[in-house]
Amino acid sequence: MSGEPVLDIRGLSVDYGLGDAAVHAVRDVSLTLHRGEVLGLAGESGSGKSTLAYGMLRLLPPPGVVRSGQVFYHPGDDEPVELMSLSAKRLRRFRWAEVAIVFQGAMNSLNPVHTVATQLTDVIAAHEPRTTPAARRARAVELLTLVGINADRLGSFPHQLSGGMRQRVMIAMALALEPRVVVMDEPTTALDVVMQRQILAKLVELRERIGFSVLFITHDLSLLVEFSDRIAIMYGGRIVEDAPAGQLYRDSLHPYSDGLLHSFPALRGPRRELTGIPGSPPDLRAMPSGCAFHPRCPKAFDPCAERTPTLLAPDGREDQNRTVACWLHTADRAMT
Amino acid sequence: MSYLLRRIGFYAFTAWAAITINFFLPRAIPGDPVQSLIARAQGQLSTDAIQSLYILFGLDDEQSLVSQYFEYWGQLLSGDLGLSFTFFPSPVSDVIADSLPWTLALVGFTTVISFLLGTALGVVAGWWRGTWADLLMPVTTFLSSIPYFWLGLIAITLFADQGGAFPSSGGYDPGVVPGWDLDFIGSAIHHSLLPAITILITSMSGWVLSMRNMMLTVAAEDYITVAHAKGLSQRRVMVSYAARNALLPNVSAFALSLGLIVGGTLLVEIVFSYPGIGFQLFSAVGAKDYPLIQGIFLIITLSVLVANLVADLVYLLLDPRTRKEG
Amino acid sequence: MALPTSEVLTVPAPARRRRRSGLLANGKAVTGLVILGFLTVFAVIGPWIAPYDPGERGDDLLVGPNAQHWFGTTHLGQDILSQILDGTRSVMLVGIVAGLVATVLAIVFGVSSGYFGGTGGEGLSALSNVFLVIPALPLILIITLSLPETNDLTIALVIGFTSWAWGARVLRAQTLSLRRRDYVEAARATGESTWRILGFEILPNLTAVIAASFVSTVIFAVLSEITLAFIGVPGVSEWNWGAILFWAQSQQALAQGAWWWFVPAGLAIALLGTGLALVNFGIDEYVNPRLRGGHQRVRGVRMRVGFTPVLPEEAR
Amino acid sequence: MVAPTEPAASGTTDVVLEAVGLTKHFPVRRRAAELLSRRRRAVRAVDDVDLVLRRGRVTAMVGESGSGKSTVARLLSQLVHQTAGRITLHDEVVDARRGRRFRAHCRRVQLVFQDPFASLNPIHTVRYHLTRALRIHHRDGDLTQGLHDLLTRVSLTPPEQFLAKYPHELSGGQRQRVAIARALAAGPEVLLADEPVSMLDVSIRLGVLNLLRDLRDRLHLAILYITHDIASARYFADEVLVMYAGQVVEGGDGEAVTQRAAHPYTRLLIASAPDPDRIAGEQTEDAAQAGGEPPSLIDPPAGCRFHPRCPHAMARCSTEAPPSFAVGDNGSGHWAACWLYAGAGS
Amino acid sequence: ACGSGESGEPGNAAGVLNVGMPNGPQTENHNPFLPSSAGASLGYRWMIYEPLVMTSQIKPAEEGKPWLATEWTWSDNYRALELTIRDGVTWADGKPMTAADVAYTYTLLKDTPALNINAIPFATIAAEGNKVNVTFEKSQFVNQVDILSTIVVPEHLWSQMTDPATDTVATPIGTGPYELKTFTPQTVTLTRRSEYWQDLPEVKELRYTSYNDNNAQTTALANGSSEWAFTFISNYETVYVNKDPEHHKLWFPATLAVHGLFLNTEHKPFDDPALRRAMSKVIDRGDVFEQAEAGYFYPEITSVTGIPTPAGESFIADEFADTEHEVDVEGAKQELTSAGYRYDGDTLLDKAGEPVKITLSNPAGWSDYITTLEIIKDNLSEIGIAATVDKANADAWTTNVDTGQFEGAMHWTNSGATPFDIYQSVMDGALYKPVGTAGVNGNWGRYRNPEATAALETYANAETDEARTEAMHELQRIFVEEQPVLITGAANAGAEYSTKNWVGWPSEEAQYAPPQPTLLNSLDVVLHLRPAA
Ligand SMILES: Nc1ncnc2c1ncn2[C@@H]1O[C@H](COP(=O)(O)OP(=O)(O)OP(=O)(O)O)[C@@H](O)[C@H]1O
Ligand SMILES: Nc1ncnc2c1ncn2[C@@H]1O[C@H](COP(=O)(O)OP(=O)(O)OP(=O)(O)O)[C@@H](O)[C@H]1O
Ligand SMILES: [Mg+2]
Ligand SMILES: [Mg+2]
Repeated sequence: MSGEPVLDIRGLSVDYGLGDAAVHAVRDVSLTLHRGEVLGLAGESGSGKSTLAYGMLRLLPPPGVVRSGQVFYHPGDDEPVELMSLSAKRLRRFRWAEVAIVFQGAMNSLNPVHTVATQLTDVIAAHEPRTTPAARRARAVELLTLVGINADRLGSFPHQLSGGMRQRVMIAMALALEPRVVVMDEPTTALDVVMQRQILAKLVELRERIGFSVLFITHDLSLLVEFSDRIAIMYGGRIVEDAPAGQLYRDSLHPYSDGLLHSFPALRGPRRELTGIPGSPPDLRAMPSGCAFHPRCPKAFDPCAERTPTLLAPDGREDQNRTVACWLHTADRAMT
Repeated sequence: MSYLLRRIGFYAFTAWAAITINFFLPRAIPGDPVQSLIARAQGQLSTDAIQSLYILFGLDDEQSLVSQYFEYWGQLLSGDLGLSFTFFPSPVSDVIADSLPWTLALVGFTTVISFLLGTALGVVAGWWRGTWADLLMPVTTFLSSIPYFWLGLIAITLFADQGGAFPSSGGYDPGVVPGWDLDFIGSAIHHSLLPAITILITSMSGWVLSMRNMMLTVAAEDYITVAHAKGLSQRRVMVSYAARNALLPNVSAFALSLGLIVGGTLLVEIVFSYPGIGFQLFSAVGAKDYPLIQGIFLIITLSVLVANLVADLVYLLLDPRTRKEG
Repeated sequence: MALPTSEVLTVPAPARRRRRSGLLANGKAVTGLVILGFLTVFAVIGPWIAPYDPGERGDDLLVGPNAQHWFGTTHLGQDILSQILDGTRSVMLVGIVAGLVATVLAIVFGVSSGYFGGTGGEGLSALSNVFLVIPALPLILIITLSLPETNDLTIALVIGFTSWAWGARVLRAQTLSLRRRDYVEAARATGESTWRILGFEILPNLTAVIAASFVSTVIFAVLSEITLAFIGVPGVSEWNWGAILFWAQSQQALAQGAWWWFVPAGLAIALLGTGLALVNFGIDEYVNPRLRGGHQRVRGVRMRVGFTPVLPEEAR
Repeated sequence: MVAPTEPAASGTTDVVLEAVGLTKHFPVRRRAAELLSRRRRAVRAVDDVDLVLRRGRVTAMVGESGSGKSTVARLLSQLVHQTAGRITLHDEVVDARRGRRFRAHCRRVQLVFQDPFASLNPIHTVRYHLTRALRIHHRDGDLTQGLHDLLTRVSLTPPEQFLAKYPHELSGGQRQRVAIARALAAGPEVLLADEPVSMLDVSIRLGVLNLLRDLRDRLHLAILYITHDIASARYFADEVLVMYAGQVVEGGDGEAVTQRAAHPYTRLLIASAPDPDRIAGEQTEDAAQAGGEPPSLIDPPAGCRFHPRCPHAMARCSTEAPPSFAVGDNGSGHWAACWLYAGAGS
Repeated sequence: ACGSGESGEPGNAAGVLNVGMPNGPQTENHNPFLPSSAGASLGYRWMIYEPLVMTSQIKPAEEGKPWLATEWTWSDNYRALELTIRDGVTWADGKPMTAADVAYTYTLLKDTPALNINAIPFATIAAEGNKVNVTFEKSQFVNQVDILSTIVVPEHLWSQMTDPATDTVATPIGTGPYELKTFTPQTVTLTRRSEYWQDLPEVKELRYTSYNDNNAQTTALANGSSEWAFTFISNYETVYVNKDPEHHKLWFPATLAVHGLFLNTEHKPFDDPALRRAMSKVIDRGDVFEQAEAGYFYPEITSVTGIPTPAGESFIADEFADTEHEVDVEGAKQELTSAGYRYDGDTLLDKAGEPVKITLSNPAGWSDYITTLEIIKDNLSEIGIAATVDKANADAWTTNVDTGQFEGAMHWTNSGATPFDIYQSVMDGALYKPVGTAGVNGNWGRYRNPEATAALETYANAETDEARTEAMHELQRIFVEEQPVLITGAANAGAEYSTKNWVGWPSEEAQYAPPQPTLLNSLDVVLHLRPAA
């Protein structure tokens, strides 16, 4: 699956606020999204998933600031673009044309006072100013049909659509300029399972047709395991494990990933033993020293409380195309 | 639709209640029109005139308040507002017709301008927070705290009295006859500038502040971030996404503020000797000219209600969510 | 007039501890409170520290500020500084009493019409709309004139009884949204009585809105009171700032060049108004954190919606 | 045809709360055009629902959003009043709109809300919330002891440490525990848990569910567990009811309903649920065919409400509403309201 | 089209005179009889309609100038009047004015109580040739001015009106030298007629502008856009005169009406003449004149009789001719102590041993009265009387004064051709109504003294001049002795005017008429005006 990278995040750190009052919501995260890949990002609420996604596109509202790091976008044939040093003007041209984003709540992502048509054509007009209004409209119809919405819904306002339709409108909008990357921040949490599956099925189908990469954010690990190629697990602002979906599901290395996987009941098969994770998520303002998970970790040992593990290929599995940040698995190299 | 029906029902109730209050309140003021006419003349009218004035105003036969009230409704429904005492025997409608256009032109116009300008400034101040636009805040706060009669009087002293560029009173030059000609319109505009600017300065701040607040609130909405993510131009995001939504709460506030402003014109008109309806109301209260007080209150109430109805309709246009579900 | 915060989105209700420090940590609110504190001190001790009896006629008629009369004198030789000091109390008192009355009424009308809904609620809301529609100042004027006897207290009551409608509207909107909150439902499911829910679950969550509405009404009341005195409505106590302006105006002080008769009272009003407005901003920002300043400019970092700043090397 | 109220095979449990023909229609504001017409439109949020809660048993209720699950819970707790139908508590008909009767009812039937962030008043401490609940139900004889017991029961230990806290100082799981403690303060026999964990993080959900299970076992509470997560229903409940568009379409033993789903809607639901064990791309028949939107509750489809979306719809489905038919081996109490099983049971 | 007050464009080039009044916006109403009409409020009715005789309030003792009547004779008992009507006078529509019009006018007043503002008891009215004979129910000595100065209206137009009392007379037709050109709520413009029974005035156009208040009027006067107005200007020297000392003039002659502090004589201890005399002794009329009335507005009255001079000079009894009012604190204290009052420190105690206190009330908005009260309060404190100033609500105050529920209040008196009206307003027992009863037309202080009442009665109805003079002197003695009202100043009939464009104004030197622009004499003034050189 892993083709060449399209989006390459290097050591990204994102804060809320400045100076001493700053909350370090994302800490030195490196992550690569490859061509055509669905990369799942999981982790519980507040672990910094959304912050990472918006931060790399510089879309965080105040008081969010990018403290350090770089994000490279590889347009394929051209020179890579570094997003953090782009001027506002170029950034605006870059956005949506190359990387589109589908937000968590579709109701809130659609402007309540404009029709679906306006919001769809808006984005085309902004990036392809030379198109005629008629052409834009035709494209909008095409897009809606693509996500399975009747073209007569073009004149509707967001509140006249059901939640699922709104979310599909957002997806249609994301595909309007045929971007190479689509970021999806919990696109289906507000929907019920039937609708969720419909939308994801649509997405899978479209990805096969159009061929974009997806960064898929959710805390529903079972969903990710089913849909994504690779999964990165976040905890306390860091990526703690990054592995192909199947491997992660069958054989998670980080105790946190493991805990997550044992937190939800299975629908089929034998009733699994559910252990859950004791304790509660860390407070970003007062992060535990060392590995942020160590106070909750059943397998914590000496170095965990003192030193922060780095994301490395696990000992003895360097060939497996996976990384983990845990002293249990990377002790050998990091300690020496 | 049902939204509109309910609004209309509400307006009818409000109009009835307001008119009833307008009828009874002025009559609770002690004294009567004749006494106050005599008192205002301070000796220029002989006290012998009292009896003839009672007869003149038709106040010589007593009638119960309740029957007066029903009679008043009868009159109202047939479109008759009665005769003014101060300007006896001119009909109240004439007095109002003479003064209302001035108020509408000056205060109505400046209110709208103030709303538009204040809103525009508020948009700028909210959008460009953290820049020079922040300087607007302390200035507007201070300006909005100044009573505007005071500012008006200072303005008159500075710009009108000492051979200044503006006339200090009246709606137009004494020699000019109202009509649709350049002379009159030019003169009317010249006379309205100083009061208009004063009203603008003091009333605009409220809009600046509330619009700025709404802009800041709206700027944190997801759809604004989406708009940015869509790579729309700065202007388009600011106007069509942020300001467009931030405007909504201000629209209904604006309609209601028309009521406050009409009350406030009283002072502008007193201070600038402007021939509008506020001044007439003020003198009518002093003269206990019940028919005129009622007439003016009626006009104000009705115009506020109409303004609100219009604002409701505008709101309906601006905010699709209030429209009938499709 | 400052518009009430009709669009307060959420009422945060953090713990008391943060609550106190929250408002006090707000620069605007503190500035406003300092101004108000300062004026309150004058309201209390003003008449005692006034250098002269404010009504006493002197020999220096209409003289400008000088060593004996810091703010100059009137046409009767009265000391203007003393009048201003003496008037502070009445201005503040009327403002606060009217604000209290209006706020209590706004709570009663707004909260109950919001909570109970139905015909009764609609009726109460229609009633407050009637008061919104009738122009306030003329209404106050007429009521004041129809009272057999007027003094500061009656004027405060009149202002209070006529100016609660804005607050009621805002509170109604807030209550409508609070009423649907889960914790209200939960309290009901626990078996709490309606009055207890209103008083202990809903009202405390409206504190910030109530405070903001109180401050707005005080501003409105002060301006109304001063305006009334300025147009010569009696009963507003003797040296109310509006009354000072009334005298200045009736003696054509500005035309005579006696600016000192006119300017101090106006500035005092503006100062009081600014103080109240600042407190109101503080409350607004407290209620709606999005309005908060929070925009420290650290070495050229400008926070901007839509373009997250990247910290320069040296700012990290 | 099997009466759904027939006691389960285990037979050891007694019925605490029972609802028969429970119906709730919310009136819709009339449009201007309808002012003259007689017809009053209504959201038929709950339509003819039968339900039994037994001592020491967890009954789960699953179904998509808007299918009327919360409304059922609110009806049972008497926060809203049924349009039709009957609720009995220990065979006594419940009619408690307000006042003392309402209090008496909520002493025995308590509701826990979905969102622990919203169901605790942010301005009150844990102590206040619990004290009030104890006071109202006159269980405040030994207040301190009572508070301690409650907190201990929901595993918030040591209790002193939590009493003085404000909701925002607690994590989501801790808040939900407080909410449950408040419900327990009344000493109820029935706990209606309306999606008690859907707002919680994955890693702490389990704790709350285990707590509920523990309460069932130790206090023998009858629990109604409402959720849209059918997997957790399987994990946690003894009995599962599936709701669709205001009606219960299938019910029975938890394992039976989830593993051998009968009603096409239940099958759709199960097929749609994310399942890591499924190989990506593999689509079950039901999920692939599922299309369309949930029906309008104002104008629900005639006949079986699911028929417009049902891959197995027959002519009969669009005209006649199906009664419940027993499915599977008799005695498991498994039934479905679907014409597909018309021949099977009776 | 801008105001002619601007420099460089002399007003008289266009022949325009700008008149101003601070009366607020007007509505179109030219009915000359209604006090509520714009014509009455701004005064232009006198330019359109004319009186029978041009009487003067500041020279009430003089016989008026013949105007539409060339001669008039009263019977000795003043119950019958014969008027000779001028020939050759035409109405503005060209019809001749005749004795029949005069008779019609009187009849109109007689038949329409609403218009009979002065309540003249007409008995019979008859026109014959150029004579009109009128008789009255009772002696009209004190009303003679009102009767003679009656406006004459054309019968051929007025008899067509359905109700003259409620007619706004859209096109006013009179005998005066001007007719209406345009009306706006702010400005009324009159133009000169082409013919007139006298020489036509030089002013071709008159513009009456109504300003909303004194301040606006003052500004207009100061910058020259008003050339003639009647308004109160505090510190007129700075604000008005000094803006153009050469041309900005004012003259405020007294008329026979006064302003003073009415004491409620039914309120103890103010029923005691000794106390009132003492109080009167300390009132500093000079201060009131200078500080409350800006040194010009209500002329100071020096005579102890309270009669304004020079207007009432000829009525003052010889015994008081040279006695002027003087502030005399010691005298006042003596007066008090000898009458049985005592002092407790600085506080005056009345005969019963109670401290003497008084509440002085007037409407809050009447700044000159309030200022006067402040001065009086100060003055009274010198003899140990504690006064408080109550700034009342105008309406409540009016009611309180009417019903006698006050202790002391500044008030005015009626004015007339003789001091009769002053004394009647002050001490006519015939007007007495008990405290609590409303509808008094004078004697607000509830003063009762049969001698005064009798003297007033005699004065109004006497058949001989001697009897009248005797009664008048008696009234003055009573007033000086009893001081029912503490006089502060006279009423005026003055005006501010500018000599920049027009000269020939009445003044201290040329006292041919009172200058006030709303009085009938304003026509006389306009006829005297000549363009400035
Ligand atoms: N404006 C802010 N100021 C301070 N801290 C913030 C702010 N916004 C978010 N955070 C903190 O940043 C952390 C990361 O938040 P983020 O929204 O990225 O989490 P997430 O993983 O997307 O969670 P969820 O699953 O709930 O969406 C959280 O702990 C949050 O408390
Ligand atoms: N008070 C009300 N007035 C009108 N309609 C209501 C009311 N409460 C609920 N409804 C409607 O009743 C239907 C059922 O709502 P309910 O909340 O019971 O669904 P639910 O199954 O709990 O959904 P969710 O899973 O989203 O919580 C919905 O269509 C809802 O819109
Ligand atoms: Mg998120
Ligand atoms: Mg629900």
